Amino acid sequence: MTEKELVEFRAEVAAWFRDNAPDDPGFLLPETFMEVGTDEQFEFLRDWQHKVYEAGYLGMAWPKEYGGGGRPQILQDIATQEMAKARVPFMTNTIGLNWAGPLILKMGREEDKKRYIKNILSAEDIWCQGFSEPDAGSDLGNSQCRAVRDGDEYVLNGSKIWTSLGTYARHMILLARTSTEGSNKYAGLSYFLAPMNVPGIDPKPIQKLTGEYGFCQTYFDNARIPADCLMGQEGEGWNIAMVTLTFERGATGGQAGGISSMELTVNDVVELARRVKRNGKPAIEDPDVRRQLVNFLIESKSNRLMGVRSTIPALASEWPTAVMMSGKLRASELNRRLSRFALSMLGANAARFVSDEATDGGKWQRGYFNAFSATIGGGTSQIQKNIIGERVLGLPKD
Amino acid sequence: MTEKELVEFRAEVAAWFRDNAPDDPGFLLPETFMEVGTDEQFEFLRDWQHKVYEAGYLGMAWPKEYGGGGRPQILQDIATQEMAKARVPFMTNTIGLNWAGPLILKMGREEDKKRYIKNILSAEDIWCQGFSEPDAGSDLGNSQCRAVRDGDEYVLNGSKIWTSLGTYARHMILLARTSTEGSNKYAGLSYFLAPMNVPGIDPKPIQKLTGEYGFCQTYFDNARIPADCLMGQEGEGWNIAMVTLTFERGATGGQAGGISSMELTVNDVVELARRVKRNGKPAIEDPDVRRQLVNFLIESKSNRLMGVRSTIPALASEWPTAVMMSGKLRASELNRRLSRFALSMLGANAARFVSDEATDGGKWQRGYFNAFSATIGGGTSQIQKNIIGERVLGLPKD
Amino acid sequence: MIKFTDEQSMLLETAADFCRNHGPIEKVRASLDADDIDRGLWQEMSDLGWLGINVPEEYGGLGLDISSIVPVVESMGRYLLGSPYVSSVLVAECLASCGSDSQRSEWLPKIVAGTIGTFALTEEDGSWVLDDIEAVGTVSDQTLHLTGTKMFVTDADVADLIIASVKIDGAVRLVLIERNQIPPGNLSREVVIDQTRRSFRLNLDGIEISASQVLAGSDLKAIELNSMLMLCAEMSGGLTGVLQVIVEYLNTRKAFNRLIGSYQSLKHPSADIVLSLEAAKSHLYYAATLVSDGDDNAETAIRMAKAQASEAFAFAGDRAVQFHGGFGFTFECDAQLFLRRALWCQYQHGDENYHCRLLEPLLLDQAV
Amino acid sequence: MIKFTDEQSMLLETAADFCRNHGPIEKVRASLDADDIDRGLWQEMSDLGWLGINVPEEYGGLGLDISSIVPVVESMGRYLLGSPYVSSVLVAECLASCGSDSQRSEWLPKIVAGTIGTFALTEEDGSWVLDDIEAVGTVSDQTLHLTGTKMFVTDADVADLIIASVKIDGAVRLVLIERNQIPPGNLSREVVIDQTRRSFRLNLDGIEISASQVLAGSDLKAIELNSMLMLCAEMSGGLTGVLQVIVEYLNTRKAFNRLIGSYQSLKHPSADIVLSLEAAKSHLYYAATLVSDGDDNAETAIRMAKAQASEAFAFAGDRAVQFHGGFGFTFECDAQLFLRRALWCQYQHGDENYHCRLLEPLLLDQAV
Repeated sequence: MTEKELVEFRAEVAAWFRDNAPDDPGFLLPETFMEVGTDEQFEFLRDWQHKVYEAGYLGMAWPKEYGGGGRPQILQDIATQEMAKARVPFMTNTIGLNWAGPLILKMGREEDKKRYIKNILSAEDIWCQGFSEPDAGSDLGNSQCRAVRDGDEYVLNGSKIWTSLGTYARHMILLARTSTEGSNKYAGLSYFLAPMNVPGIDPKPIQKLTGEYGFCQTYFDNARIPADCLMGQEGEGWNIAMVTLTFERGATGGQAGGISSMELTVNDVVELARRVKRNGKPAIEDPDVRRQLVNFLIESKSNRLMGVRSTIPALASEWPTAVMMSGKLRASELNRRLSRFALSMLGANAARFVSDEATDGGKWQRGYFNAFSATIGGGTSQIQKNIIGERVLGLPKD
Repeated sequence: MTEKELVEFRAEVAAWFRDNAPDDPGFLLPETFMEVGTDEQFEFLRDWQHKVYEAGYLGMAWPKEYGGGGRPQILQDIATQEMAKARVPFMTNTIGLNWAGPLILKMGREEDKKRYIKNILSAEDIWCQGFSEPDAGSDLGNSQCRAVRDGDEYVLNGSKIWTSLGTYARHMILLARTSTEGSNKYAGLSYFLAPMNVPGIDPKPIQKLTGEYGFCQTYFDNARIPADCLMGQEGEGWNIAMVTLTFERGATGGQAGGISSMELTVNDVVELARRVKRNGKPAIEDPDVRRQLVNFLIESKSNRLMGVRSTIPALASEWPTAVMMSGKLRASELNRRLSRFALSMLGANAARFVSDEATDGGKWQRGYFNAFSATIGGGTSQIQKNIIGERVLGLPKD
Repeated sequence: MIKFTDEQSMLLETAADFCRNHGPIEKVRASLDADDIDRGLWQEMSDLGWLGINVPEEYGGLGLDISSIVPVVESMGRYLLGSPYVSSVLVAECLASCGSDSQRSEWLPKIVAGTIGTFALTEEDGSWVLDDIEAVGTVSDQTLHLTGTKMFVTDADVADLIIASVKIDGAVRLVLIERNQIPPGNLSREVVIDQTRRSFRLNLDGIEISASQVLAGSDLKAIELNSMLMLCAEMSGGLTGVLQVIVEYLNTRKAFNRLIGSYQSLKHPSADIVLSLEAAKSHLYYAATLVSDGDDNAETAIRMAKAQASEAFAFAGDRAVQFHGGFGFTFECDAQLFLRRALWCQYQHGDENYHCRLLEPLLLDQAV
Repeated sequence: MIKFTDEQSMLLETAADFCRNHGPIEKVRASLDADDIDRGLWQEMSDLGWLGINVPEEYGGLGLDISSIVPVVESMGRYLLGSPYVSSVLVAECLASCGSDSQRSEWLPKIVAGTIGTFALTEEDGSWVLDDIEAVGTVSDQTLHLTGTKMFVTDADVADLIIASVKIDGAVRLVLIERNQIPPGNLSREVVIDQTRRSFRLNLDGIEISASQVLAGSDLKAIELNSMLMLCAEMSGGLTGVLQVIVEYLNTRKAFNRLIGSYQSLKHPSADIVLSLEAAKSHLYYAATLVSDGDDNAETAIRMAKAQASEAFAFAGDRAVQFHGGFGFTFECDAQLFLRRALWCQYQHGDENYHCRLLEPLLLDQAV
């Protein structure tokens, strides 16, 4: 496509989002798919994703025959960028769009692609994820949830935790143990595209530290799922999970596109500083606030520039994997500190919580609490630093 | 003694130090006994200690029969306080006054007391310390330096490191291995009051990161010392070393008194901020400097108040050993950060080093570099935090 | 430099026992966002005489100074107890110093007996400068007509008297509002971060009080400093509580086959936290001593204590959540209770940045 | 957003090889506080054409812009090489933009051929504001009489020309002082923290130059920003160097029977350092790109880069000493060489506090 066509397309998308951005629903929206805690929030977000898909701005580069747009990836990238700029709500079927969908397109059977892809895009079928377990810690290899073959079914027993959208999901990507033998703990794991509406599968909402909901612990009690839910072969679960995680990290392409969270930027906080008062004066005039904002602006600029620079091979550092391996650590810790800092600009009103009287409905306080989901989930920040020390710098293991 | 007598005594001491404080020698003095790097520094400091002892303000509470003052400890405490207030140079024979002397008084033989104590006070005999070894890390139990009994002598082989005043010392408190057998590595260690002027003992100055000297590595090459240098029995070395270390930590009384370093205080840095320019303006007017100074003032106040509060049993926290176990960590890290910060107030002149053109002759730059001796020596700050985590909080070992 | 009398020791011991007994965390959880205060707890406190500790003997109190309350409040903070205790005690302190003879005679004996008092000082912009207000009292005849809105009025629904700040003829004055003078509908519950607090918005519009309900004095600084001393006590106790939660988990939970407390990335920050607790406790009792002595440096000591503890407790709360991993992200984990308490305390009467800036002239611009 | 041409890539590769070959640490150590620069090294740099990279082609240079120097200086920083390279290149840049035709024709070809240039800008109070000076030039007839004192004039003893800032008729102007115009005794060596630097105090009193030696322009800001870009390049290289030293030691030294790199208290700060290096390198090449593009945001990018790298490199140097334990405390350990370099770079042209304050209006007070 020509540069001109791209520019025109960008303008078209921008206009569409400007014209179609949903009105304020009158309740505080979640900022990521992990924070969908009420039916009204869920329905609002599902409808919005559906509308974006219908407009053609989601899954644009996915194959046409399965419901995608069949167009160049660059168009989806532009649409995603404009979606972010327009600051509209995120695409709520995140697990489907970014994990399950790309995986099915890459490794799934033809029938899976036909069956699942379109409904992932339209938000008709919500997907959830069943990797973590309550007592397994950060190592997925410790998964104990069992799947035992019985005729043309698998019988599931055990539980999975941090299942976001668990109560709304129709399918789950599930890592379960089909064997306790094998050369190592990874060998007995298998991967399933499991239905959720089956007797014996029970997602129980977990109350978060915010007091809200958004995650479940999903219990399996002799739940029977069809044997053809197995993806690949028995025992290949670990490898397929690793492929899935590369989609999570965004290291490879293939996702449907669309924003998956309302990313908090430093500019949002600068904007907040302009309109709130800390101690009777605009926060932006407070010397401590100013200094902190500059530090945050430098830090977020660092993160953006790292991504750019690391794509230029001649400018790689002596530790070329550092940027890639640290993305989650940098983003999640910045987000935690940034939302924490935003609070401090509110003076005494920092001590409010989600309510009409709170600044922006309490999103800053809630945002700080929710920020821990990323500094903890997917390997805590402490584990991330170990990984950087060991895999990037080559330091010895603990 | 009455309160009135104490007040009078304090005035008398203050007056003496005011009248007798030595003139600026024309060269930059060291700030601790570990930094004595030149003969002129050493001689100046030795003479000064001698003068203070002659005036009666050192070892005041040590027994009269060995050269002490035989007076109440409170008087020495007052004298030490006034010495600190007068900001006169420190008492350079630190190992003798604070480690070897108290140890000999507590555990030594009568003949040792008679032989050593007075000359420790008068600085006639300088003492040094031989505990650490180059490859032993922080665990003294790994000491390899050998002492083999041969008739009425011990034959020493090996080396000790961080021997301050090594080239000036007449005696060393030495931890050496008399046996490689025994139930554990600590059992084979013995303790010596060793002479330094013996063939085969060779203290070689180590150049510090400042470029100056102050420590030695002391080599023992078939050096023969009299067998009666052994303190206690063979194999008791570890225990005696532990007693010595309690004197180092100042946890028990018994030291001769007198200041052993020119302690850097936050007030010194505030005073510096008043008289130097950072970027053309008095540093004290710079908002970042002001904020930092307040933080340091709070931190140093914390340290002082902790010491006071921890003596009130009713106000002990649930971790009552925290204050005592953290003294070195808190003081040494504050000192490192404080001297580092002081540098930053000097603008471009921060980049000078010891010379006439540097602010205060370069003591701030040198002070920062020398500050690492305490964050590293005697167990690094990292080890100190382990100790607090494990022994104070009861967390598991690494 | 730090004084602690036998009397205070005894009080501390009683308070520690009392709060331990009343402070199992299940009880605290049951009280979150409750419609009423724990009346039984309140009665017991009153029976113990705690509401009269700082009330002059002539009004039935013990006649000790406000700093004697510190060990009691610290113990409450340790177990996250919520009650109108601090506000009532501070109201008594304010009445004793700023009230008229008749106001003192009327109210102090009642407070000793369990009458609840609270303050209405903060306004919508959340300013920590107490005389930076817009509420107004207009006198006509002997009646004072109030207008304006107050925020963060704790336990306002159960308070028998509320001391509010309003501008009368341009000057900030304190007025005493009685419960029956507040029209229904003028109070609305606020959602605050610390769910052990019961906080209200008080609309002053339409409230009319007698001109005799204006307090003689209006020492806002005394209110600020006394409140801060109490917050420091709560924070010192809270730091102890949260560190216990951390240490217990670090000694129980395993990851990669090791107790997580063995990892330096958790162990070392925990060491930092215990040292910050030791500092907070020390600043607290030093400040209490200076207050008790009427020392001019009490302001400096209190602001230092508030700045240090605010930062330390908020850090500890944040790390407590993080160190609990996935469990830390749940409402069920107690770490969040302490984090919420820490944030409340930090943003009442000014955070560390605010106080450090106020300390600059006190510490740096005077002759050394 | 970040551009890096093939030309620059080739230069980087050559520079990296060259500096690696000239940079064994023993050679650097031998050069500390040396009486003369390494003449052989200088000749080789000159032979490689490095002194003409940013000199217009008409004067024998390559005609590239100053940002093309960045990879060369970064490589030098990596191995702690010391030389008058940066000052000479910056003098050429300054002459090219501020010099008269005749000044350019006279000096630029010489610099390309190896003539050494340096600046005399800073004065005794160490101010980073370059027009905050007291040195004066007084014109009488066609002679300019200079008075005042300059500090941190690097390699002044071997420089053939020194560009100094002085006030003439109240305005800050740049003047070009030739080596033979400096009376003996007007130069004295300074003791500076980075021993790879050869720094001098220049007494201007008694120096007389021709009025034609005043530069036409006096763009101090360009000098400041270009110098800072070079400092950022040195710091990015230095961060790489010091991290290598740290990693090597952490993978070799044991304590309590474990390699010390296995302890999280050393491993995690090392992870922080590598991320700060990645950031520094990214800010550096972004700033270089904007400089090359003549983008208005170059100032912001350079100040950000300087602030970030100053803090990061100084932190890394400090930790490098600490992590080496007892060995770190010795002159023999290379950690101190990097720490000293870091402190020099941090305090030339302003540290992070200085630049962050200057960034405030640039970043916060404009329309979003």
